[in-house]
Amino acid sequence: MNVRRILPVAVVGVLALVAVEPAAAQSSINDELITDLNTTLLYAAIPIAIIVEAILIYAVVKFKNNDDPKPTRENRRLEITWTITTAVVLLFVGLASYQVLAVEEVGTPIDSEDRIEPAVSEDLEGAVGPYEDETNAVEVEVEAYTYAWESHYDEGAVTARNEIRIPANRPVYLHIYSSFWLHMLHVPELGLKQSAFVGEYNTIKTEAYETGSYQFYCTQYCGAGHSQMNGEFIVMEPEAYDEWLSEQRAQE
Amino acid sequence: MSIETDDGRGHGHDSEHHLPAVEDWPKGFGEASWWPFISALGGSGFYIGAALYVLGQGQSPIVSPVAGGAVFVLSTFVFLTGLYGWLYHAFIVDFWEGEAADFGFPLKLTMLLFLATEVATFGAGFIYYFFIRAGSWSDLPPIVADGEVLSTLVIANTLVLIASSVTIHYAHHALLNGDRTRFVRLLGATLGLGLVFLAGQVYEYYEFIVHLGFSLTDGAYGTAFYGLTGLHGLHVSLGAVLLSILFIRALYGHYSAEKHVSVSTVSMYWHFVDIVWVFLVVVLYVGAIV
Amino acid sequence: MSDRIFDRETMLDLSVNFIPLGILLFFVLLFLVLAPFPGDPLIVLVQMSLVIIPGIALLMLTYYSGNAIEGSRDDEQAEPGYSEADAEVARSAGEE
Amino acid sequence: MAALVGAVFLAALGFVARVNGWWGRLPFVDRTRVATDGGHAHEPGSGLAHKPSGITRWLTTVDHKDIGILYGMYGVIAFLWGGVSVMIMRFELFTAAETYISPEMYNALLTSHGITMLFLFGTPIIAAFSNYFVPLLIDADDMAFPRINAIAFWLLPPAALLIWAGFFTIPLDIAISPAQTSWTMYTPLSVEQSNPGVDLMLLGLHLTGVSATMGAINFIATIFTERGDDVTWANLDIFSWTILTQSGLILFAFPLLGSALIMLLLDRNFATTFFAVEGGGPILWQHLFWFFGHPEVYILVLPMMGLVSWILPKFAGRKLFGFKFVVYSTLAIGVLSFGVWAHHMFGSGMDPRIRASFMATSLAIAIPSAVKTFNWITTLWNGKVRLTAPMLFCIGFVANFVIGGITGVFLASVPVNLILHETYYVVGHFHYIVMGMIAFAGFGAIYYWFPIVTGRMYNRKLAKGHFWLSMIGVNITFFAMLLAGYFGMPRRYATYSDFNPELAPLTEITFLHQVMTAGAVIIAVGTILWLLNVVWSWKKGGKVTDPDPWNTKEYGLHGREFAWFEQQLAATDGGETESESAVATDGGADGESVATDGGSEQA
Repeated sequence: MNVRRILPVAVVGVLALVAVEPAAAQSSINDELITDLNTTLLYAAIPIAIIVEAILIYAVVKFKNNDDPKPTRENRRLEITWTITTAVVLLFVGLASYQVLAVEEVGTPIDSEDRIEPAVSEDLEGAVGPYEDETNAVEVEVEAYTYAWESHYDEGAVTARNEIRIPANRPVYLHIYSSFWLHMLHVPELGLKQSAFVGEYNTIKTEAYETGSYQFYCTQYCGAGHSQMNGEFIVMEPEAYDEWLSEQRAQE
Repeated sequence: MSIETDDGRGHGHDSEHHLPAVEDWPKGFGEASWWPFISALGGSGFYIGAALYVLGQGQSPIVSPVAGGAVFVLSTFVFLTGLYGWLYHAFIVDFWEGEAADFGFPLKLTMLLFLATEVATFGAGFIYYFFIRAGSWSDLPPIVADGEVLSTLVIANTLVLIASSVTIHYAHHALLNGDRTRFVRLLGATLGLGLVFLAGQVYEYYEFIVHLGFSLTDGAYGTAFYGLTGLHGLHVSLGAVLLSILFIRALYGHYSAEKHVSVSTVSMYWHFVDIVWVFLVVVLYVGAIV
Repeated sequence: MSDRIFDRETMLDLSVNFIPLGILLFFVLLFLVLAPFPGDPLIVLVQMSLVIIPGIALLMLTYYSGNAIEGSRDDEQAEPGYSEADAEVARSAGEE
Repeated sequence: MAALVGAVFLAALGFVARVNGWWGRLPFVDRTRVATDGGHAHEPGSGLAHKPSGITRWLTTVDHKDIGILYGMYGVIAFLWGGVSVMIMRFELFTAAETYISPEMYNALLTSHGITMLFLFGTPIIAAFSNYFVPLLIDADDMAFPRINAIAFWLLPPAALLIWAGFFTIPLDIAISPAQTSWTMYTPLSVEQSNPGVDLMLLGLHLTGVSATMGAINFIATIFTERGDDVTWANLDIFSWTILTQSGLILFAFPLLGSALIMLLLDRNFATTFFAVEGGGPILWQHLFWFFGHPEVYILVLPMMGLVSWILPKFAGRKLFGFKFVVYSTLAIGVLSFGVWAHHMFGSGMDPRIRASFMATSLAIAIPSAVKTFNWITTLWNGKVRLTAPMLFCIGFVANFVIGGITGVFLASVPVNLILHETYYVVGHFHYIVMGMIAFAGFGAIYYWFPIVTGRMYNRKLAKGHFWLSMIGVNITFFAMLLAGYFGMPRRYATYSDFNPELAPLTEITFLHQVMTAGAVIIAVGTILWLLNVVWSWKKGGKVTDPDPWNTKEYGLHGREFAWFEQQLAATDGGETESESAVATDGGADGESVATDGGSEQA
């Protein structure tokens, strides 16, 4: 009975997960790295889950009302074998994750000598600027409050509400902060996530590969308006972005 | 609070199965006692009182502002009644007939476990202090900037508390050596020193708040200072209550070289409070101005 | 032989805890060898302590619990949690 | 307010009184139980002197078994409260827009659901099992401190009233509404919501912490000092080992939470700066909360693993495979659980090196957890598996643990965590643990020990129906959550109609929400079956006269608690009609089992 139920669930699960994987080109470097890692882990996890569940079900079915039970005998070799096997799988998970984490788009950009001052409008700590040689880098400030998002460009010269625009194929630094309560920016399709704290900047970095629009959410529970706190994350052609920015600047 | 004072059993010597509460009220029911329910009622009354206090604050209080205080006082009475009945039946009613040192290990272990929870309780406060000390260590109140926070009073008070740890240690020793007079005297001295310490703390608060204008809401350091010293002060006060119970029982002739579990556990508690204070002085007073 | 802390049997029992310790050790080495981050001794210290302190705590607890369990081991005694009397009644029946 | 609290309290007392009256009508329950506590005074009725009658008995009891039952009743009431609140939420989420309840109400329910299930159901239901059975399993007379045991319980009802107070005041026209902080109570939200319902909840939570800490100290003292002569560390049963470890975790986790809660209260009411930006900041709350919060998960799950390790071998017909491995790995989990807290905060901008450390410890703690799964499966292997209701729940527990555990590894991996954190994936993962494991083990244990506690047998058909509905419901609901997480659905959203259908996968998310609601209904139906079964069987179920209702003697797996049960049956066995078989099996063991009764230690 168990088999009939669990196997289809597992198969549907695998198919669904494969369907979720964006088969086409990745939308950003973050997404590319994380999705690859996630897929790799799924390739290990799904078979392991299915095999262990199958062994469990097999054991239950096979030894149900078994006429010839055998008393338990300790088998330390078996114990140690599966402990080490588990450990090896987890080492592999850790190693793969650490390598991805070491990429500063996925980890966090860390301040160092060869970076320029971040271009931010608030007098707060924590922002990290681009490298000196990243001359085409773009810096955007993302401000969260109850219950909306504002994006600031050019050190606050241009502001947009509930939308964040970045150019494709250029390094982008998002300086995230909150002016009221705690929030969290989450753009699942670009693999971006960062808490917005009051009184400090947190910088994350990305480089988008594809133009397009994506939904972004607040994923830090923040009270009654939490479910309305989402908006549009727009990746534009670099030229279109520059054009938009100068238009906006002219209007201000 | 009273964890260290429960023996909870120990009067059923005539039966192989230990009935926990044979002497308790209602008498005659070996596994029934009103004291836990009454103590719990009093204990939760503190929380209800605090809740009513909160509801009594603000622009448009939901309940009368005195309700919280009233419930609190009432709960204290109920709680102490529960504790007294419990202690009385558990320990005192037939102190000399009870089994000696039978529960020494469980009670000492329990005190040790209780002190472990205290490490966690104090830990949260100290973690806050380390956070601000390592983080935005600015906007300091003048008394820190001038170094006034580490006054002669604090140093004297620290010495008083350390001395009280020494006296309780030797009091216990005297008891073990059968020197009751010395035991009672040193116990009294410990209690006295504890009270002097508390008075010193109250005086320090008075000086800080009234004369130097440094209060609980005085920035991050004010919060840490009053939070930690206040928490410690509560512990010393509880210790003083425990010492008073010991002292009164000692005056009534309780305790001997064989029966001294309460003395050991209270002594453990007192030493712990002392150690926390020394750490606190090093970190919070000295650590703030270096 | 006699100066070993535990006998071989016990060491094998304890291996279930040594393997996570091995993992922690692996990561300590990994962090030391593969450190693509700008140097900051304080952060590295915190990073290492966060792995090493739980490791030491685990080692100590494993040592003391191993001691307690082995110290009280007695081949005659009943199985954990089982009623000795009943197990004896049943032992003859169950073993075949 | 005072009048209200008083009224509710009286209502609760009345409820207990009614329940008590109802119990009083059960001849078995009263007679045997009372007699049992006479220990060696085996004449039924002679023990009556040890317990008052009526409600007084329940208010004054210091007997670990009675207190266990009280904890159980309390846990069940909390479970139903938490269940009803989540069903309201699930119906609301059936459609994307706001339909039945306001977002404020939704947030209040989600807060109440989380707090209730973790603090008012999870910890007390474990205390119910451990109070009743740990002293029996380790051959103790009672807990080390029976009075403290009673106090620890009696602190809980007022705590629940404080936590739920905001709901009780809804019909009244006063300015207290239920807290909407979510169970994590993140600052600044929890500091700046001016609703005094939050203060009441924090006070109530602190009270549950005091209660849990007192219980933990009591259990450690009991297991250290009250073991019978032939119970050594080497043959301490697995359930007591897990309770010992759990108590050790409580010892550090709950007092720390207690301090943090007080700090939060001070911040709310006395303008201190503990979690203000100029003080420790919101991040300090997160550190303190999760330093408690992650061990809390193990506080709930370790004893349940212990229960499964105890019950599953009984129906596999063979001993637990690798007993010592399970013991040592339990201890390892206990220690390591304090070193993994910040994996709940990977999105908060910590230095990647520090996140890597937390990833390392989180992966290390997965080993001792995984090992247990293999031990359970190997115990089944070559055994004689009997699919009774308790066994089904144990197997379901293991099956759910595989999914709940493996999905946890994804969350330990920092980069993957970044896309899954705070989405429904997390909700699905931990519900596989809390519902699929903790509640399952609880149900299994209730069925397994039902004969001991009530003297009657549950209805087997209903119990199997309960299992299958729960198993299917859990897997439908929580697997759908995992998928919704991969679609980016954030958790704690009262509505999802605000998404842009051009950008967000709204169709898929809506469909998955409907699947979740359908699954939740299935779980609810199963739970109702369980409730009916327990209530009905307690009153009317077939009496158990066989001291070995699970036929464990045949395999040499007769636990101490059933050996104790046998004595109780022997003591009260006066003229029961269907007791021939019981008498037959009693004979030989009687003399010896006296030695395993409470009191031999002091004899």
